[in-house]
Amino acid sequence: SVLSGCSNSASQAQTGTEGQADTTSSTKPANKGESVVYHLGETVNPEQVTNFNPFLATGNWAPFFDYVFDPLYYFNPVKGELVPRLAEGEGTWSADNKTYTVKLNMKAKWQDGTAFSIDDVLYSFNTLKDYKVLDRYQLWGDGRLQEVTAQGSDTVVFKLSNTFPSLPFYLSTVYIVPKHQYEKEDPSQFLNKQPIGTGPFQFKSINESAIVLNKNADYFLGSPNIDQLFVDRFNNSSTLTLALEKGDVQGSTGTVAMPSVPKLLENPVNKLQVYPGLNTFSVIMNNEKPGLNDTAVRRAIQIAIDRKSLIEKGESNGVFPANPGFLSSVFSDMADSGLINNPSYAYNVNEATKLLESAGYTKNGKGIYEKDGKPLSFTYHMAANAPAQNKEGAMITEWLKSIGVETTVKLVTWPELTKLLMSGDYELLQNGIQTPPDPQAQLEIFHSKMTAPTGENTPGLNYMRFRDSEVDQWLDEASSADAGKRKELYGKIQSRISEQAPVAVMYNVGGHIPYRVDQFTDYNEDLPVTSALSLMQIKKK
Amino acid sequence: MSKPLLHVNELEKVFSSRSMFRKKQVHAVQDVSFTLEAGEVLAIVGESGSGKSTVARMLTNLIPATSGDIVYNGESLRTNRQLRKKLPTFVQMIFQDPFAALNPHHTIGYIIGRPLQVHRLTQGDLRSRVLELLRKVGLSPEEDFIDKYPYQLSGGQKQRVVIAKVLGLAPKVIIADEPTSMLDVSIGIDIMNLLLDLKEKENLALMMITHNLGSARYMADRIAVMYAGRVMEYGPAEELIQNPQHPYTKLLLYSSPDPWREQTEVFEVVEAQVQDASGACCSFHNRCPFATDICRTKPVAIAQLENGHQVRCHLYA
Amino acid sequence: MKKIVKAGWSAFPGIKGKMGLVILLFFTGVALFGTWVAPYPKNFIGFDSWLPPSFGHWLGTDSYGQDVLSQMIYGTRTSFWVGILAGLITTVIGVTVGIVAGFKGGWIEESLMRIVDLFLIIPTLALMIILASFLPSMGTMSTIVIIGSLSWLYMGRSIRSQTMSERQSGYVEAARMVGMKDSEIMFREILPNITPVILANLVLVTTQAVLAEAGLSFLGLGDPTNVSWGTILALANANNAVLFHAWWWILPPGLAIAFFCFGFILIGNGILEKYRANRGNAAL
Amino acid sequence: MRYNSVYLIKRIGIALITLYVAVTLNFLLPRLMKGDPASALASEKALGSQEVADALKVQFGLDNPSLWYQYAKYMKQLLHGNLGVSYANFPSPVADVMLKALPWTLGTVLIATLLSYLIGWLIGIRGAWKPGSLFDNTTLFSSFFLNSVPFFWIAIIFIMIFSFYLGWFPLGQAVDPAYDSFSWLEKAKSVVYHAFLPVFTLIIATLAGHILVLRNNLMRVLSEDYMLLAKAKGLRASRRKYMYGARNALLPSFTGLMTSLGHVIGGAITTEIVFSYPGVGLVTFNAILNHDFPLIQGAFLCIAISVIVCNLIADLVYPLIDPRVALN
Amino acid sequence: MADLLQVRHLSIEYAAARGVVRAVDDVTFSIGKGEIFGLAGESGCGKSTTAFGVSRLLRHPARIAGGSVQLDGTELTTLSNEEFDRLRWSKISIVLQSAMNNLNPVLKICDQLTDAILAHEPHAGKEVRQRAEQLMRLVDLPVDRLDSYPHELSGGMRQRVVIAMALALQPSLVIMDEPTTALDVVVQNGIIRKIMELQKKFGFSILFITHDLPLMLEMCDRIGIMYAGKLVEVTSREQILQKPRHPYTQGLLNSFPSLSGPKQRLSGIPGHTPDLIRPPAGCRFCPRCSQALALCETQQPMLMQDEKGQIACHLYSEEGLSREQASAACE
Ligand SMILES: Nc1ncnc2c1ncn2[C@@H]1O[C@H](COP(=O)(O)OP(=O)(O)OP(=O)(O)O)[C@@H](O)[C@H]1O
Ligand SMILES: Nc1ncnc2c1ncn2[C@@H]1O[C@H](COP(=O)(O)OP(=O)(O)OP(=O)(O)O)[C@@H](O)[C@H]1O
Ligand SMILES: [Mg+2]
Ligand SMILES: [Mg+2]
Repeated sequence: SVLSGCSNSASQAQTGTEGQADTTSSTKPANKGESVVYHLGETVNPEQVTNFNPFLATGNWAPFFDYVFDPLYYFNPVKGELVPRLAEGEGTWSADNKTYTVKLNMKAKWQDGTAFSIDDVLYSFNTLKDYKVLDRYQLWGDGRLQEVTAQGSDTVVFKLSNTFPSLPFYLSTVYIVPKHQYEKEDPSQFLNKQPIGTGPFQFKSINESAIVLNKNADYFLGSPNIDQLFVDRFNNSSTLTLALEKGDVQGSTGTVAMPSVPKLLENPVNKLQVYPGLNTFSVIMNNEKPGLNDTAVRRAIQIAIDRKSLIEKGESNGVFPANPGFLSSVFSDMADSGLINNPSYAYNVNEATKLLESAGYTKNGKGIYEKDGKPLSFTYHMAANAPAQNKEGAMITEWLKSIGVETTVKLVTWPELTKLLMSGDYELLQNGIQTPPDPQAQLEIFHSKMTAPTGENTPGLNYMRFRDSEVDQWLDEASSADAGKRKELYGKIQSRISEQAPVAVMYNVGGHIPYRVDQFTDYNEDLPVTSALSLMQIKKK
Repeated sequence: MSKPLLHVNELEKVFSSRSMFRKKQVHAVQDVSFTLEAGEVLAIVGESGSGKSTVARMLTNLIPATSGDIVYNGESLRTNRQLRKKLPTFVQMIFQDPFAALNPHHTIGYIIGRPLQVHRLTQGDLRSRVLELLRKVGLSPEEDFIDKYPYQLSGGQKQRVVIAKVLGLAPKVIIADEPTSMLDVSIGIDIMNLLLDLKEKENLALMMITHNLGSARYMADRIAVMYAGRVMEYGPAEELIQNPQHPYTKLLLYSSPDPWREQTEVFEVVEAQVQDASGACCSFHNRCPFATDICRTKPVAIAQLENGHQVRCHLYA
Repeated sequence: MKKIVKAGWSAFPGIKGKMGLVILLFFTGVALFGTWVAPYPKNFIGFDSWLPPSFGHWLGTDSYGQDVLSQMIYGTRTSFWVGILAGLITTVIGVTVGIVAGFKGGWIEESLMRIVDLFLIIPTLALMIILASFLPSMGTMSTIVIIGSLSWLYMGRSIRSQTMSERQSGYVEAARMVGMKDSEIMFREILPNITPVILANLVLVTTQAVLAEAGLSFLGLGDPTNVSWGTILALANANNAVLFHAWWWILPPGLAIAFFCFGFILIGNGILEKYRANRGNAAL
Repeated sequence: MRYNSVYLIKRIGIALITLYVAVTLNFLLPRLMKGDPASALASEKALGSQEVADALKVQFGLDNPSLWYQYAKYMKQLLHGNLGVSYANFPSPVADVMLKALPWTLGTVLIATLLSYLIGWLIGIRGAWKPGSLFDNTTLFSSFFLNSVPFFWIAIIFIMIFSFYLGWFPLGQAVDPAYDSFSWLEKAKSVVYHAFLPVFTLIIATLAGHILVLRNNLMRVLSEDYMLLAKAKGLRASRRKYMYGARNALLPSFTGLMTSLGHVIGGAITTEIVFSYPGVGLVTFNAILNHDFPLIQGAFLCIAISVIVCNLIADLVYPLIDPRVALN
Repeated sequence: MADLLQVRHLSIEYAAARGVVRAVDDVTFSIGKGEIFGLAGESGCGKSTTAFGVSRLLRHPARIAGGSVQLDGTELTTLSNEEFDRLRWSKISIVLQSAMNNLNPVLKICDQLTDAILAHEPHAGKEVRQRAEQLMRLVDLPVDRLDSYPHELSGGMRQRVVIAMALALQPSLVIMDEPTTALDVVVQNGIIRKIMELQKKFGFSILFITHDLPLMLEMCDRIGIMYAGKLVEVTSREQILQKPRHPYTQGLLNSFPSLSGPKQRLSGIPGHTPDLIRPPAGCRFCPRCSQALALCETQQPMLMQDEKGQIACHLYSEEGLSREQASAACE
């Protein structure tokens, strides 16, 4: 009852302006006293938002938490750096690099009026320790966090069992929840229908078409300029794009049909923010399968894929070409950007066939390369229900055919696709690989501890079943090295990866955020423009 | 006397339509007995639904009898599997509707020849045997007919084809279930004449089902009158027609139009629903102008009159 | 030769049947000889994207820079064969189940029909997806098998009721009387008599198969490496042809599907009408 | 009283048995799919962590692989009206997810089917009454053509014309985003406004079938002797058309209507996708793609129940339309 | 005798796929007031078509190709539909063959009896139910059956209902097209007796169509025999009973095995009816006629009136007779 009473009072403050918002169209210029409404379009299936519990991996729409809750740090994918939210500035490492101390911004306040305290932070992190299933980024696993304690009333101390330089990145994955609301519930089952956060927007209501958020005028980083944020829900990107073009929505946090981008941009009020992300779209190869265990074959496959055409035709240049050394260019200081344009990893059919021929493969009657009577013929798995992706797959298999590699295409549902990846029951598989916001984590998908023999489930993301003892060693070393050393090691790893080609990378799917500038200005383009921090700042024209 | 060609003893048929919750039973035929000799014609008459066709279908093993015995040449159909297998070459049936009885997709030659093949009855030339059969039933010129399709024939010709097909299997007994009722009278009489001739020539036993007393008289040596699944009266044809004993037979005769007959007394017709044969009383009692209390309460036995004339009526008990 | 053509022509009854035949012949021609007719090779992606119709590209180009007309022509072949083959598979299963159930009666019929009823309750699409995961690959052949093996339900019912009414016919009883085996009665006596019904059904299931293929492709469950009307439409939708006002990418596949099926339905209706007129029987 | 009790009991009995078998099949079918939802989730949301996957398995009740165990559990839950917990929307109960989607689908599908049936009926009757007339031929040909057009294509074309070019209707969704702050009248208006195009699409897509069925049935009835006698009696054309003709043609098409109703729900998938409409079809499709067993079961159950209920309704309404039915 | 119905040179054609079927060809006859007129002949000879032509119930693809039909002096073929609708049932009513399909299965008996009355006397109101009850009593059916549906009655009862219905407006002509063919003899007998009783009571005329010559001979006053679309003989019952004249009539009579009299071999009529699309050039019965003359093959006989009735046969025409005599003389 405390809870609802408070939220009532919070919304009462809005009611005066709300009434007007309903009667006047939001397309009219903002006058004084009229509420300013921002419509954000999203592809969220209507059934998909059934809880507002940031601990849960399912049944919610993740970007929501960015608006309503605060983590200690926000990972800015545009710059690849951390932005303090509940933390006050950067944390400090102890000398042995095993303790990380973060000072909290105590101006923060829960949206129900309760004071924010350090207990909330401790509670949030300890919940992950207590409920294994919620610790999705393994903060407590693998000899990482040992203890999270308070130092005074405004400082949190993270104690590690081993050195773990990436910890600050991982802190950005944890939203701080109000202990006073959560302690009465089982956090792994809590649906949190009336979420209370510290964030710049507060939850008002949800219906079949939208999630409605009000501004949090008391937000400790400043009150947002817009009064209401509508998250309009569509279930497919086509309709969303049309809505954007018509001006029904002003922006979107993500999915838009890429081929429609050029058309959108013909209209000068539409803009597109593009930044590389953490998802690398690739043709994943099972390095243990006969044929694919031959580096020459993998290399040939890698350079048989015309990434430029793919990005131009399939993605309308809305994505970034991927780094053959795998590290995403988000981490611009660590990534070896030279590899991206290195001609030896670029599309080259002649080179590909030469590679195969010098590895002892000969063309058989059907025009397929074979060695010892075994033709290079592979299954090629793709996700069902993704026609545009499948079209790209069709283009790729066509290219593979042109270098004498035969494929049998199979579409499978999402769970089946992951099942195949984990068990290794595949040869070629087209999918994205998504990693945590941390260069180390991104490269660790090639660590042999992250894999298992074909037939067994992998413990981590090394679905390629790639094993290279030197890479392992470099990775282990980098995990506790300082920044300079790490950069050097990562460089070595990247060049090894690109030579060995355990996976044929294509492009980084990060953000391609379309937004309109006809009614709102002051988007912060150093951040994703539709992130909470940017939307706080926008103004009605 | 040796074994009769066909002997039927206390034949009974109960149709039970089993639905999920209730069993419904229809006593279609009960306590039917008769014998049939070679060269003899038996007519079964009775109104619609009296069980005539059911008897025929049991005789030809199209449906199994519920109880009772069908004995061909001393061999029981119920117990003798061998007999059941070769039954088609022993007894054959001619159906009511010649228009439906011929598969429109086969030629006359195929229709007549196929049964011969099924039973491996021809060693020699199938075609010549078919031609011979066609000639037998008076379809000439035979060569014209053999490659025709049923739709090219008139009703009477179709019925002749059916007869030819049946004859091919050289059965000893032919059952004709209302073979003329779908045909025009002028053509029907032709078919009846043909059947009579064939009976003479091949020494067949013929069982003729009809609801026309006139046709029965025309064809048969003996007549059985059925009502509600039972034989009500059975006897030599002429005697039964001229001197009917059972009230139901009298009613039938009275109702059959015959402009030449001298006016007889008006028969009091009682209209009522036909009763099931299972009743423990005379099933005709509710339509019988002569019914007494005993008819309503006691089952009737068969009374034997002279000349093998039998009646199932309390009036003769 | 002339005779055959003439006989073939008159086998398609009525104005409708003949119209249907003409439509179908057109598509058959495209399907069989399309490879030579198509202006550009299959999956050739070298042109500019989103070109409106012009002399170079009668139906413009799509978002990938493929010539839509060429895609349509190659798509005809896929859709054509999916329709024909899946239709045949459906027919074989439907006819077998229908005739056996209708002729045998009793528990065989009961159980077959209950199975049909149950399958009718579960959305076919779901069954198709489940079945798809058991097939070795998602090629056109798989689509055919999936559609063929799951769309016989209505046909089975219809054939069954037709068989049941045929079973009452004198000639079936006569065949039994003569001692023919059940299999012979079913397939040599009854089958030819319900051919028009089968044909009419065949036509229907063929159109259903074409539509099902389009539906599967639209839901992203079709064969992505092959071009079919369904995949063209699915891509047009996924890549927002509406936004580009690219009607030349949306209209042709839909119209092609519609006209193709229309041709079949006309033929089927012609056959049925003739059959009914011959029999005075509308219970199909 | 037209019903006899045996008829009633039998119909309800059949419905219940079918329901039981359907429920069992619902349990089995999703489990035939390859792939394991817990691992998939772990892979997608938790870096493929085996620990998380195992923990999820426990939560989903998939830790005991015995089918019998799962079946017993499923049936027990079902008897308590519990449809389980959706995997993809964990920890929300399936019932919640379904209940949110069901009204939208039922509303659109019911209204569309009834309207389309009614319109189809009127057109069919008019056509059959004067076979070969201009009206008859036009409707016949258009029906053949409409019957050949894919649902989703019609939907796309409608969106293109009515929503995008003309802007008469919304691009999709079921209600206005600001729905929550509307008065009830505005809410109703908003619902109708958003449902218009989907319903219209469904009507157009199913209309042809109804026209053809009704026309055929009526043609058959018109050749019956009692129609001739009715004419000989000098009855007005309208009475002959409706009381003698249409009423007798109604029964077979009514069966069709009822069986199709359930199927339209299943077939609404593509329409709902194109219109971003939050219905059962969409939920089902996503559930299948996510291998969300409980949700698939829930969705199938909804569809199965609606088919069975429709059939039952058909069975119970038959005797009212056709007095001959109650007899057997 | 005052003729109620006069049919003159009536021809009716069906436009079939193979060609035009002239199912009724130049048929002329008349029915007197209170007369029972029978129309007999083999299947397909055009009996029903004639009846439907008279009552204007022909369905596509049939059409009247010529001739006139007059009822009580009114020409029926040229009346407008509305005018004819007013005549229907009040002047001409009809009873069709199959008892099963004559009644609308979904309407109660009462509704079907009364809607004919209401269609012609819209103001009948409450009284209409009483009239329905009267009609039921007329045909000896219990009044409570009015609230039954057709399927709840037996075939005989249904046919009685139809007969009652036909008498609802006391028409002057009732057409009965094989009203008892589908029924058992016993039931048929009851219905025929009822019809004759009612006819005596109300004095309407009947056009009675049947295959069953003996039945017809029991009830009809005058009989027309049709063959292949032509009326070949019209004559009184007594005449036929005594001595049928037309070879076809003789053949028909010789096809019914009788119940009385000596048992004798019957011969029927050999052959079958001709294809009406291409009928024989001369007399249509010629190919099956045992007494055919040379003339019969080429020339159609005219329907001629003499003291014994009308007949169309060369054996009875002067021309035919003279030739016969001539040929006899030659021998
Ligand atoms: N397969 C069946 N199932 C249930 N009842 C049946 C079946 N076949 C016949 N009957 C019933 O058995 C009774 C006798 O039928 P049957 O066909 O033998 O009569 P019938 O004397 O041949 O009549 P008709 O003269 O009309 O041919 C009828 O009441 C009929 O309803
Ligand atoms: N719709 C039609 N199309 C073509 N010919 C027809 C049609 N209906 C009837 N006929 C033909 O018209 C002729 C006369 O038919 P009609 O029904 O009048 O005969 P009928 O004497 O009443 O026969 P039945 O005794 O069998 O009732 C028949 O030869 C028939 O082939
Ligand atoms: Mg019978
Ligand atoms: Mg007739």
